[in-house]
Amino acid sequence: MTSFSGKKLTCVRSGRIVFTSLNFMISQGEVLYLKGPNGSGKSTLLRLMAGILRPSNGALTWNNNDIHDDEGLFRSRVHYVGHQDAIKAGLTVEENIRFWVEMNYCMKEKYSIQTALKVFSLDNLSTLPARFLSAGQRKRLNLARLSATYAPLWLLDEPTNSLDSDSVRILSRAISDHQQNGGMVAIATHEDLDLKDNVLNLSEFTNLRAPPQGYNAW
Amino acid sequence: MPGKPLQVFISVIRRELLLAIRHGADSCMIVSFFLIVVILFLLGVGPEPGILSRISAGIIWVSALLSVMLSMDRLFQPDYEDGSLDLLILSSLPLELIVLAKIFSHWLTTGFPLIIISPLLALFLNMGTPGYSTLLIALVLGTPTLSLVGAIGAALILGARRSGVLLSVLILPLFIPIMIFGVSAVDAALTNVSSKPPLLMLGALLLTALVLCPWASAAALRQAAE
Amino acid sequence: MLDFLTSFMNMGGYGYYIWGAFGLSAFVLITLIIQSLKFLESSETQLHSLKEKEKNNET
Amino acid sequence: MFNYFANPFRFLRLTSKLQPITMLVALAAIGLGLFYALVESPPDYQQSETVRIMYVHVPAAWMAMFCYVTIACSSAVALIWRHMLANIIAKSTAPIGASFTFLALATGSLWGKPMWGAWWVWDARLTSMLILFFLYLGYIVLYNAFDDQSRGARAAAILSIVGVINIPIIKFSVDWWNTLHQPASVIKINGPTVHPSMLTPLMLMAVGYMALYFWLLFIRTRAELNINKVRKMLIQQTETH
Repeated sequence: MTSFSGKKLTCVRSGRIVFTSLNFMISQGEVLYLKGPNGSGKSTLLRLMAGILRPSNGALTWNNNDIHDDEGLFRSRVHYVGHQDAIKAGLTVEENIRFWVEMNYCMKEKYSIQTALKVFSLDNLSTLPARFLSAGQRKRLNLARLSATYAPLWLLDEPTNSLDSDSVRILSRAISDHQQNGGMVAIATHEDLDLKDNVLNLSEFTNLRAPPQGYNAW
Repeated sequence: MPGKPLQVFISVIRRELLLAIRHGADSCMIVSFFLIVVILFLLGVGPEPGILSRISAGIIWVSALLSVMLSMDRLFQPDYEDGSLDLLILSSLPLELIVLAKIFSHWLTTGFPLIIISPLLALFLNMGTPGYSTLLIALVLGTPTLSLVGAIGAALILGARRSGVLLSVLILPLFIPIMIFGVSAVDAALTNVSSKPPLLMLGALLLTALVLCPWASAAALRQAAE
Repeated sequence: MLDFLTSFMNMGGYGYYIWGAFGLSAFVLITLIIQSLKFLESSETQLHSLKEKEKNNET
Repeated sequence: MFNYFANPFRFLRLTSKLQPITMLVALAAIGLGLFYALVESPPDYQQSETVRIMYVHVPAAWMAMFCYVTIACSSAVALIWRHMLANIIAKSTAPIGASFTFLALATGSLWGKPMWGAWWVWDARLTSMLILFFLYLGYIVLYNAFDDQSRGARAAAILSIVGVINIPIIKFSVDWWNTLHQPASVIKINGPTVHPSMLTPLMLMAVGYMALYFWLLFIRTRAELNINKVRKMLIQQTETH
């Protein structure tokens, strides 16, 4: 029963305390909703979970061993979808997704790129240079990475903005499929994807007046 | 099971070269800048062959330096702007090797064309014939070091205001040793003194840069993504 | 006394350079000291004014 | 040990005690040093009076090097243990180091005029000092080139470490360059043989400059910490309304 959890996480960004002593736990097959007003640190928490950011104190554990012990292993277990789509206009749709698949996994699962594009209904555009894609198509191409290669933990930062309604349906189906085969998802979104599992309300952790006394308070 | 590292390394290089070919204009721009700077020096100093041949090595090296430095900020800036930097940090290949791959492909698209065109410019500046071979060897050893050291500056200025000018203030002092040994190698060849010592020094600088620069650039990229 | 002063001042004909060097050093270091003290002063006044503002909109 | 000093409150209490002490030491040492330099010590047999410029030039050059190494060390501490205070110490050291480098250059050229007959001579030491001045400028410019202070601090910290690794390389390459292009006319003086009686003013001035550095460092660090506190309070005010 793999689980990904964070204990007493504190994050200070340029002198401002984003959140302090935050705990969360995601176990297999669960979705964690990050709720909270803008600027309450949803994106920061997701980047912290992905390992891009380091917490000022507190620890992130995967089956209660610290993720920073073996970062390479942890990175191979994570898919991170941020605000920006990481798509090169000069490359075609297929080349874009092929590159990100190669970056994480060996290429033996060639067929999975076609299925991933089919899942996100981009298969007819595979030879189109990415500069002609609309914002929604770019976001779907970015999301197609999720199902192209398997990674147990999905970290999705506002995946639904610039997506039309049936794309949102495609995404929620992909998430529930991922849950079925034992995946974990942490998602920050304002769209209700009727996948309510457990909700982490970030606003509880931001207005704690007592800043940590440590040297990082400055 | 993360991808085999060599495959991932090659796929980064392939993507960079693919992008460079798709936007073919960039490397031509660099080479034309290199030509123009040399011609500007020439017009400034005057066509008098005596003077030209003595300062030809210096002119070529300074122009090569400026061209490499000019092309540096396109190394990480596109990835920083479109969000690829986060995914590169999260890829299975360590960031240091990804940076090395990017620097190698950057050298292929900018340093290499400079080496190819430099004999023509040596001809313009009527450099002595013994100098040609040493100039090529020195540039082959020197331009990768320029790309490596320049990559640190390119990673440091991500997200800064006025990054173009800032890059030159940061990197040019670090380029000075490379230029000094490059020029002294060619001068030694012209005054038929053995040019082995400066070339060996260039080789030493290249090896140290090969080890230290990817590590420093990766550290700079990681803190840029924070 | 006077000729001691003049000979002291012209330093064997190199007076300009020596006094130039010492004068310039004094000038640069003193301006650095003054600027640092002013910087400290302005930072403290900003801090106090902010603390006052915070104190009286809490009362 | 670093954690103990890294807490800003302890650092502030410590410096408020040390600040007056360093000021007194600085004034006393420089005062005495000046007296010895200008009056007591004998003129050099070769350069006569101009050797007195050495008492201002050499300590400034030492301090220029010392400050850059201090910036690199405190930046390394800041990057490894993630202390913002070490960054602030590095940031406050930079302008002091830059002023000492400028002084070393200016007094060097003033010393060169009577001795070598030209205001600026591409002597190996002066050239590497000039490059060091550019490294300082690079650090200061990069530190302030970002809107987010902590981002600028980390970028400048990495630059200073890269810079300190490059200083010996630059020094070696400039010496090499200098021996290649050594114009015969410039008589190569590798500095006067330091006569014992010259040692006392030199050491006094060095101690004075060092104490002056620490005094200015404490002043500027306290000011930077205040500015940081002000910025934090402003940010918090924008949140609460």
